[in-house]
Amino acid sequence: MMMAAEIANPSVSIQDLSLNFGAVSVLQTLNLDVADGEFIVLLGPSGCGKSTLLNCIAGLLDISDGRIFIKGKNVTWEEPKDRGIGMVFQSYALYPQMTVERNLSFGLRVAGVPKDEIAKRIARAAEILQIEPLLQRKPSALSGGQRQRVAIGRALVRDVDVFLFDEPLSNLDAKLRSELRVEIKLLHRHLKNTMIYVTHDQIEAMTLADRIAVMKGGVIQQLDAPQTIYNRPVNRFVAGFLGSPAMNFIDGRLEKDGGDWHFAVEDVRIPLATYAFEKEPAPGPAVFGIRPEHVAFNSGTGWPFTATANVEVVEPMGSDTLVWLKLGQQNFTVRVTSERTPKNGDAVSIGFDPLRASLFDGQTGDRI
Amino acid sequence: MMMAAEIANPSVSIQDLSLNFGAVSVLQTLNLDVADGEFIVLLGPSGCGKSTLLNCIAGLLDISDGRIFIKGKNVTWEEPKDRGIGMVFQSYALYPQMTVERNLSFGLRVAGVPKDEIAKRIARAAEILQIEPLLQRKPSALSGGQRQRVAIGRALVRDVDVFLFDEPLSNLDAKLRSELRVEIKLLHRHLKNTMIYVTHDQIEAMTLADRIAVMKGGVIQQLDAPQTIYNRPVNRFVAGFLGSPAMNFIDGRLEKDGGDWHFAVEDVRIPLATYAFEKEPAPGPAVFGIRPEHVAFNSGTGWPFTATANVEVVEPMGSDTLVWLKLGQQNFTVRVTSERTPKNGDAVSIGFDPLRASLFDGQTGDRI
Amino acid sequence: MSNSERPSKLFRNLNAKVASIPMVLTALVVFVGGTAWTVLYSFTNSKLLPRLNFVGLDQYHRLWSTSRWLVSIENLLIYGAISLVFSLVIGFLLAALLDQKIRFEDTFRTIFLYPFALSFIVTGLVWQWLLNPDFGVQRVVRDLGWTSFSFDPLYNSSIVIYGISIAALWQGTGLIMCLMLAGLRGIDEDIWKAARVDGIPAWKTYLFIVIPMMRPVFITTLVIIAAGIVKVYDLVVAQTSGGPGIASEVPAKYVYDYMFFAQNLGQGFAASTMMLLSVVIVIVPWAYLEFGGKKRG
Amino acid sequence: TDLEVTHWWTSGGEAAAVAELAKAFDATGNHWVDGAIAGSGGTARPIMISRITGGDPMGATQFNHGRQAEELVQAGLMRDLTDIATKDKWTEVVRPKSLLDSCTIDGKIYCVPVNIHSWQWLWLSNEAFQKAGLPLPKDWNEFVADAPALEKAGIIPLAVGGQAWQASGAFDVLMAAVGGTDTFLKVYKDKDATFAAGPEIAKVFKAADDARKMAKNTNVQDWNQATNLVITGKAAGQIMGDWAQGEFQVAGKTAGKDYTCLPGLGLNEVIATGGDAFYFPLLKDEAKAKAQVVLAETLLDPKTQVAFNLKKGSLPVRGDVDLNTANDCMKKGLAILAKGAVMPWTDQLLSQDSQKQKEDLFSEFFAKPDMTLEEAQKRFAEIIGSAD
Amino acid sequence: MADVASLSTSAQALRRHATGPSGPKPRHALSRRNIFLYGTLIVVALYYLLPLYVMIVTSLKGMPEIRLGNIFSPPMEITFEPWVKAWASACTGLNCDGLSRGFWNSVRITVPSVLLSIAIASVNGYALANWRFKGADTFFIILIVGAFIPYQVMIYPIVIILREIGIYGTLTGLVIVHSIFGMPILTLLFRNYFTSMPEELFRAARVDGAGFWGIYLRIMLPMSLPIFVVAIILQVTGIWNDFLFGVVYTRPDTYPMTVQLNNIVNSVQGVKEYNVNMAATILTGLVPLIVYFISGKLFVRGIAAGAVKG
Ligand SMILES: Nc1ncnc2c1ncn2[C@@H]1O[C@H](COP(=O)(O)OP(=O)(O)OP(=O)(O)O)[C@@H](O)[C@H]1O
Ligand SMILES: Nc1ncnc2c1ncn2[C@@H]1O[C@H](COP(=O)(O)OP(=O)(O)OP(=O)(O)O)[C@@H](O)[C@H]1O
Ligand SMILES: [Mg+2]
Ligand SMILES: [Mg+2]
Repeated sequence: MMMAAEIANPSVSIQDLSLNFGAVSVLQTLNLDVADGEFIVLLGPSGCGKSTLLNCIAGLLDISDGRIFIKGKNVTWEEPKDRGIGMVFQSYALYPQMTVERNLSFGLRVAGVPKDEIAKRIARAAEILQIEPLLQRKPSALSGGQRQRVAIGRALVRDVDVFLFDEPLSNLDAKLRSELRVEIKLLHRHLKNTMIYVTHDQIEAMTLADRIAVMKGGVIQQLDAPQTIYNRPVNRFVAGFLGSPAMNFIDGRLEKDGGDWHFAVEDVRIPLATYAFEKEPAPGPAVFGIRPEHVAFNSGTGWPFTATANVEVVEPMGSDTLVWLKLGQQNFTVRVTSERTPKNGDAVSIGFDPLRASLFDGQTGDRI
Repeated sequence: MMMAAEIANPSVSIQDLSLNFGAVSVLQTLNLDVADGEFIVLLGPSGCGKSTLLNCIAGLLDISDGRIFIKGKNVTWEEPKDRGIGMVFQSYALYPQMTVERNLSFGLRVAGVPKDEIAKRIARAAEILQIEPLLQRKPSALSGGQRQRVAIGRALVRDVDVFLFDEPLSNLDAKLRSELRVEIKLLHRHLKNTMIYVTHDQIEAMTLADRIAVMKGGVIQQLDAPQTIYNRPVNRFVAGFLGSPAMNFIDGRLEKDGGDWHFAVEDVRIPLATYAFEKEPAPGPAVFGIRPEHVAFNSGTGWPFTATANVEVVEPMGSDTLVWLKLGQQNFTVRVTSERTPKNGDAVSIGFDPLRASLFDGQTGDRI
Repeated sequence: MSNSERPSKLFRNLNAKVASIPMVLTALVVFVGGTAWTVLYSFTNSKLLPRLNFVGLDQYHRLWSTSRWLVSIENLLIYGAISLVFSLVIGFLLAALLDQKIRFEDTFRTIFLYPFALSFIVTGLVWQWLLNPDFGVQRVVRDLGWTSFSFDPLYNSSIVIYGISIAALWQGTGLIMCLMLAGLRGIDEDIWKAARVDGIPAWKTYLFIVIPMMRPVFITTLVIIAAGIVKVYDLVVAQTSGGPGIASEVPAKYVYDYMFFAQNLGQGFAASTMMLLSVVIVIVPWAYLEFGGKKRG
Repeated sequence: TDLEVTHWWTSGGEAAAVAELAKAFDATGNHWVDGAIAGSGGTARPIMISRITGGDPMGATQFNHGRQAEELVQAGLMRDLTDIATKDKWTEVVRPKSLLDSCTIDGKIYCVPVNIHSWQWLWLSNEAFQKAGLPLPKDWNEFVADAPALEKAGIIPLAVGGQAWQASGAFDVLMAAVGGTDTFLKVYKDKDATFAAGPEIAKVFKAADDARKMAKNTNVQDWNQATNLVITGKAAGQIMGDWAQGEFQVAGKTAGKDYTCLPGLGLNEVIATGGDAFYFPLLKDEAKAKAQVVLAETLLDPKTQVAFNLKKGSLPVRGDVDLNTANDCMKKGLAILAKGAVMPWTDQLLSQDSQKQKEDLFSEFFAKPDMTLEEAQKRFAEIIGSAD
Repeated sequence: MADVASLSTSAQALRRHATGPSGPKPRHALSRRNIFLYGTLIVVALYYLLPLYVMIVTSLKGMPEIRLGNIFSPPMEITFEPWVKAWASACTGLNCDGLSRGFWNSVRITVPSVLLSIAIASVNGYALANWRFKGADTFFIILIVGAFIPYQVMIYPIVIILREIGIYGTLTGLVIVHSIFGMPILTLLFRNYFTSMPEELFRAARVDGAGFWGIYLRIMLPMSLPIFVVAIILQVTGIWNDFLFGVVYTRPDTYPMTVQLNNIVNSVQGVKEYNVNMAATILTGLVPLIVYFISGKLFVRGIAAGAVKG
């Protein structure tokens, strides 16, 4: 596992955080430093503890051990409202019987902020989020995207340092989701706040994050920039979790053949001359992974590796096409542009460059 | 609107179907012929009447007018069980208190099929769907994908001619969805049943369908092969509905300039010499649409049209990258492979071939 | 092509219709029929036995000039207001307390709910006894030294209806608490979290956010309470028999007494009709809003 | 044959009395199935009537004789007993004759009177007066005069239970005692509303006002609990019918020594001939119909009459029975009866409807000290005016 | 962004030497909030328990002790005499067999009434929720309005109806009366519950060829435990506790326990025997109390499932 690099003046710093629900340990001595103005995405499968971690940061859950700093202040025992955070929930959690304006102002009024100050802040948030015409409506009269903006607005008016998002887009349909994704990205660029964003949608993670923390079972597996995670996943889990369709994995053995390393499966041998090893390799069981878009058809020569495979299913997806192949006993997916697609049952020749591939230890799953 | 071509021996034939809920008319004199063994996908936004249509075919809703034939038999007033259909629901609708086996056999037992015949059919279905080890479990002890398979199995054991699917994948996560999509595709190839499949997910529609029926407001807008619909949408709605990110639309005017038609917006003029007109064009307001993947960067010459635009947001999505531009006042999306991506704020030059574009009437939205 | 005819509408869902016969019969024969019969005979001067001897609105004139009826109506209003307000408030407060993730929640809930299992007769007896000034609470307190202490709500005309409500609340708030608790549990956790992040104190969250969100629960509860209020009878009989004097009379008892004690069915029916009328005026519009519309997509 | 008999005699003395009837009936080889309904006639009557009109009649049922069952008879639901009456010469044995008149409708006899109950008694606790250091009062007026002293001694002067009929009954007794028999009849028999609004009756209301003041500390509901207050000396007196006697007896008290009774409140020694009667619903079952005849005869049997009335504290309906075992108070009643000083009671004169209105009025009057006499009298006159 | 480690030492230092709050926020068992919370709950619970306590305590005292003592004081000498008397020998009129007879009558009335009323109401609710036919809503609304009609109003018409059918005074008649008056609220509960079940389940069963009864018996019933528990509790308490119908529509030999209780309590023979009355009261309430204690948890769940839907 690769842990976060040290950050000078972290906006949010989580130190040795543990959390148990009764006997169940959900988070184990977790460390995470978030730089000022950074957009961190927590990504992971359902139940891996993303929301739990976010709730700990917000102070909505009592932690079992560890410390949490926000802007250098130890907020471990602070009330949520005193932590300088704003939070946007998956269900938005708008107060249904209040107008948008009151939704935005409720927290401020309770905190006793003067009227004109409230008005000013709402005006500003409404302008940023372009919800001025909606201020007098009730949430039930808003579309999903508009509700989402109001939910963000509620965090916005509070003038906080850190924004926490818990799967804010997962209730929306695909189209709206992609639009709002861009909006959030623009908002972040505009506000320059620190943002911690939970999702299990890898597209969101890839497009939004400065850094992604991929989590599994309450542990951060990898914390890095999106392209790094995509291209050089630290272990098999991360490799498999990112990318749709998923990376192709081939179980086999790592062998040394003369001076050159090979990956051997059945009677196929993939030369690893171009592969950049993470650490000194050793012979033994290993997993070879290559992304569908890094495989090409009818490649003739020029590829370090080529093979012949049978087409099982062709899935045209509009802009490009997925081809599901059988390579020996192994399922294999290839992604190509829509122009050159084989047909079901065709035998095709494929090729790729192991430079683009990832190799994992057969036992631990760690990158080799 | 483009209606279905006549089909010789339709497996399912819907004639002048209308359905009202009280005063609300949900389906209006709808016609649809489905060929034997065909995989038809009903695609459309939420509330357009897809499920309603499916329920009419299944006999779960009383229609207001029209006729429904299945395998040449008028089943308009038949009970669902007598129509020779099987149905798979979005929530799977497995009977929670019965084991998988009893779930599968329920319909047969109700129909009084002999015991050994039931056992035989279940064995076959379980084999096809690879759920043999699950037969004695209750649905609550199954994963989403397994439940889905059991739900399909329930239709399978009934040996029906037509399978109806109502968004069978929409409750699953992205990964499982793409896997099960392939399974359904293979199943169809294996069984060769007629399948009618409702979804609002365009990827599913594109990858699964022999033909897609795009619906809006209870009316079939276009019924055609996926690629035809993708490349030559009959109207602006269909064009905008398919494709993610959505097609770029530019509002402007169609003008004749000498012998050549141009599309004019502000001071930009797009020459339409390469465009294949659907019908005789006439000058007037029009909408120009081009898909993000049909636009290229830094294209230099060679394109019939080029322009300069400002990069707003760059969204890396792993395999490729979305770039959101401002082209004059218009938002514009471009999809490129991940290798060559501009940065935020860059001014870039873009280019495309109007051959790939779609032109729509400014008023009616129909393809020109 | 074959052409099967559209089958008769009558026979679609035949089983459902057959199965609904008890409901339809009950609705038509008992509730509609019985009501119509009652209304019809309220215009007669039937005494012990119903007779179609029409006397126009005489029974109603007499009804509205009878002080006992007026007292009954007034009592019903007071009792209704008290039950409604207090059972809602107490029920909600208890539910809110129980919703604080406390220990022994089951035990507390059981304690608050058990009176609901007891009949009004039992409830009435027990409270009549507890409130009896000669050996109930008053006596106990006096024995402790406060000899001037006075607490005899069931024997004091001006407050007797409040005294009766004590028992009613004791018996009924448990159920209301249960309904409220179910409603509270139905509130999205995220709303609570959002409110905490906004720094809104718990009581304000309840007051301004949660309660308005529980509208449907409150409506259900309201209907249940209201149905109980109109029918209140046993409790009064068991505690005071309408006394002292006629200070705790209620309409249902008026109906019963005049139909059977006084053997003046016409008068009893007239009072019944007035009760039905008020019920119908309140309930029918509500029922139509609630159940008449299309509830399912 | 089993015969179900419904009644509302459930207090101690009453139950003992019913047991006598049951014993006598069982002795004839039949079986008395007891259908006691606790509460008062008000609770029990609706049930009885529902069952008769609902087509599930009992074998026999108690009513107060008078007008309570009038309509049931008119509807043809009750059995005509004229044959038995003529055979057994009821007209000769039943005394006073007015009792049988109450059972007669259109010349036919429909019920068997079993006792005479008179309301007009004032029961006094000797112990209470001793405690207050007062001599026993001779009549109502003296009693009223003693009230302040009794109160001072911590004794409730007059016990009036919370049940509505007690208040209303007490008023009627005052009317008969303070106003006199003629006044009573003028109001209740002639239903003279003008008279009821007049000064004669105002006097009665004045007396009722005294009673109301004397009773204000009674915190009991049931009549026998009120009686119990007198028995235990917590209250000095009670206006109650002769059935109260049964309670004194059950408590082992002796008339004259432990308690004293003043018929007619000591003012007007007349006995009202109210009382209980048994009615026989028309039955289809032959055997039961025969048993009904046996029961009817048993009820009027002299031995049964004696045994029953001794326990019940009421007077027998036959003049030819020997009652020398009767106690003091009962003998007083018998003497008055022998003198022929009888009058009808409200059960016989007023419909239940008017009775109920009267009960409502007086229960309110007794419970509400601030209700003025004028108002009460006005409403009383209205009830009399509309009575039937 | 990820500005790697120039000043990492300071962060490290922060980590090592941080002396601020760490770990779970300390919570005192006796915090002000807890004192208030549990204090209130306990006080209220005492209020709710008080009558039960008084009932039990009184039922275990002898009459002399009751007359002298304080109703709240525990019995000095525990006697079960009142219980025995209440159960076996308290008198109403001539019948001196206490509540025992009423108990069996109550059982005989309650069991069929509960079964029948729940059977009818659940089928009704199911038909209303899943097989909506024309006019069903109207009947349902009539039914709901019926829930508000005071029973007293309906006594007379029902006497007539029962008389016409010829079942007045029989157990059947009473069972039907209970079913009728239980119908509105139960139907509402079941309708709400079935409406909240996914309609797709119902549709799947129809495609599988199950009919009205097949779906009800094989699909819906097995899934409805919580609401059945609610219905059973409501009906058992309601019917067991019923007094009015029991007294009007039966005859003395089939009087239910409540009527017997009323008779015992109101048959004052001399002084009121409070201890016997209390014992009788507890005995009468015992059955619904037991039913309720056993299934209390399911009750709340069922309420949530059936009643609280808008
Ligand atoms: N209150 C609780 N009590 C016990 N276990 C809990 C509680 N809340 C969450 N958990 C467990 O903690 C784990 C992490 O939950 P969490 O909600 O953080 O997951 P997540 O990553 O947000 O998943 P999702 O993507 O589904 O939202 C899960 O296994 C869950 O079962
Ligand atoms: N029972 C009903 N009564 C009234 N209107 C209904 C009913 N069922 C559906 N509708 C309406 O009919 C229209 C079509 O509904 P339908 O369920 O077929 O949509 P859909 O295309 O399946 O949408 P989705 O993708 O959300 O499932 C909607 O506008 C809906 O509101
Ligand atoms: Mg989560
Ligand atoms: Mg749908």
